[in-house]
Amino acid sequence: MSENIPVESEFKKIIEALLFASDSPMSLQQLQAVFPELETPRKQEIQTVIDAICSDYQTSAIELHQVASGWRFQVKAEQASWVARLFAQKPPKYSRALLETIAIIAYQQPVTRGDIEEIRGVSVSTNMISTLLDREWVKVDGHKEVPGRPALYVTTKQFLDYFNLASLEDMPALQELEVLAIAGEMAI
Amino acid sequence: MSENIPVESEFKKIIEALLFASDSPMSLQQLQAVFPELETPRKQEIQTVIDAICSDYQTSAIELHQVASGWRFQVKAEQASWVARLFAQKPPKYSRALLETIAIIAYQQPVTRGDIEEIRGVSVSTNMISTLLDREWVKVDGHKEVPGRPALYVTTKQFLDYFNLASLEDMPALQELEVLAIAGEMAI
Amino acid sequence: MSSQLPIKEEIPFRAIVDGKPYEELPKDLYIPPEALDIVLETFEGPLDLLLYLIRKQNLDILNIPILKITQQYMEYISIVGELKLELAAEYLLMAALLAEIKSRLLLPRKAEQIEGDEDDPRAVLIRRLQEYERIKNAAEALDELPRMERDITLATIDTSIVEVQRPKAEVQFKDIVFALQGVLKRADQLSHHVITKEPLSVKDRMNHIMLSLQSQSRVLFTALFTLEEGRAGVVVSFLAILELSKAEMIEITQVEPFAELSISAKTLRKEMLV
Repeated sequence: MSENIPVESEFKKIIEALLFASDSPMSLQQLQAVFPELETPRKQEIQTVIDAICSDYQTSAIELHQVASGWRFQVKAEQASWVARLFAQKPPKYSRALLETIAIIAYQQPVTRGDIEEIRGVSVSTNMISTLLDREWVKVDGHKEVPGRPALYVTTKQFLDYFNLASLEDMPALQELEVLAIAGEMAI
Repeated sequence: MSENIPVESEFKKIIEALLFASDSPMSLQQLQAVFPELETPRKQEIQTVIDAICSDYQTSAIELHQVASGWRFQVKAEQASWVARLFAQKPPKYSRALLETIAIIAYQQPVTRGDIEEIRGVSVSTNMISTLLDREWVKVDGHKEVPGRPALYVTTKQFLDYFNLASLEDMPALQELEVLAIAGEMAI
Repeated sequence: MSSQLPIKEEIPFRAIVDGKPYEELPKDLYIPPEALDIVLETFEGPLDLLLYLIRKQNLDILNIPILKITQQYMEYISIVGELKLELAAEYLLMAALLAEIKSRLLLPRKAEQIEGDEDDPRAVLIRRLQEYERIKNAAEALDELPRMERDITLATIDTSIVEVQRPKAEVQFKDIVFALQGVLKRADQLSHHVITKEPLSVKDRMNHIMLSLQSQSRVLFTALFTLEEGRAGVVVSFLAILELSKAEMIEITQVEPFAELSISAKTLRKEMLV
């Protein structure tokens, strides 16, 4: 950081203001890019300041939270029920079909539509895939080199952001498959 | 305030959370109205907590500020130039919700906010409407003669100009949209 | 996107578990075909239905009694058939697979087949059931995660004091078309109504139902349909009931399987309006 940059605490205030002002989560790169070329702070410096802000808000009603595409301020879970009272409308619910489809994509990616159908045992409607594409929860990432070259779907950062996750590793663990050993005396 | 209400500091967190969660400034009445009938805090109690929050944020990048319609958190003047740099970087992306709102106004005009909410199935924020009014894509064209006389929204000439349409008739017909949706091609 | 189905999923199954399938449907009850489609949609497919049958009886997935399960599966299929519903091909395919496994098990086993799981159709089926159940559970876990719009609210601040002309968002008309399609898909029956401006309105019908629930505490499901209005009228009434149920304004109850459904008003939650 050059000498032109404001003193430490002021630098923290700038980062804090940017995080509050931004419509979407901000990554370290995005925060870096706000500064003029010669005054660009190092990522480590920004990270240090972010850690300090996190602890500043420990006793407050909001928190600085990391999701896949960066950092965002959000209301703490303890206050969620009060905040919900502000909004008259009920939040959207998702169908089981949609949740199962997105779960398959998230856990088994990259997958083709055929893979999803194989696991769910039913056909997957075009609507379902386009809903997920529209929401930007999934995207096409290449094609499988088999006849018909079907699209391979993967989840996006927006999907993780929506479910408040920083990475795919933060998803609930998939249960282990029990070892299958069919014995001759299996019940009929 | 009845004894059922959370302890002082928790009450402060609730008010703080509500002010952060709301899209628009909140008056003491509006804050009061969030609480269940038997637990409604007195205005004076809310005011005391607001004063406390104001002083909490003295050293931060944002402040709790009173405007005509109530209290809101806003970025401090000292950090405004940095936020300006952030905003200048890239054009914002309109949310799906906003695009849905303009689409409904374009296809169903004149419509009230209630009509839009009914079609979308979720609430339409004041922010969303004012973004569209600011952009001069929609305007108020009279009021519906029902209780409350809600504003009727229509699209403007600027809207047509922006999308290079000579008239509303140039928009794809809804039936065409359905066909296109089924075909999965959106080369409009 | 369809939301959670309000219809109770037990409707066709109590009949089966009691041990004897229903010979015929009560003649006096008019059930709109859409309602039964929805019952069918309660299951996400044949694997889901099989899992339901297995789990309902606390059976070990690794050691399912194929005969019993096949029998129950077939009973379900036949009831659905009796209702003259078109069954998705996947259900029939599964029926064929179960029948094949059953017949194989009834044949004397060849010694060399005992060890090899590979081409044992039971093994294949069990593996698929396990994999499906794993995803089903994962989808439930995903649904429980805190998420935007339901559990997470962003902390927003006002930035109007910032003096900069924000570059304006760039939108292409196709973005608007996409967005509209999203709305249409989400609310398909409802928006179909709104956009084509049919004389029958779901909203009016919802009001009508709520009004009749003010004068009487309980109304028979069938009393809400006027057959003279024809198919469209029945559909509108039915949609209105589903909408009201989704909005938790009414409660649909049933005393016993295949008894008449009755509708009552739910006590309204005091909703906050700011």
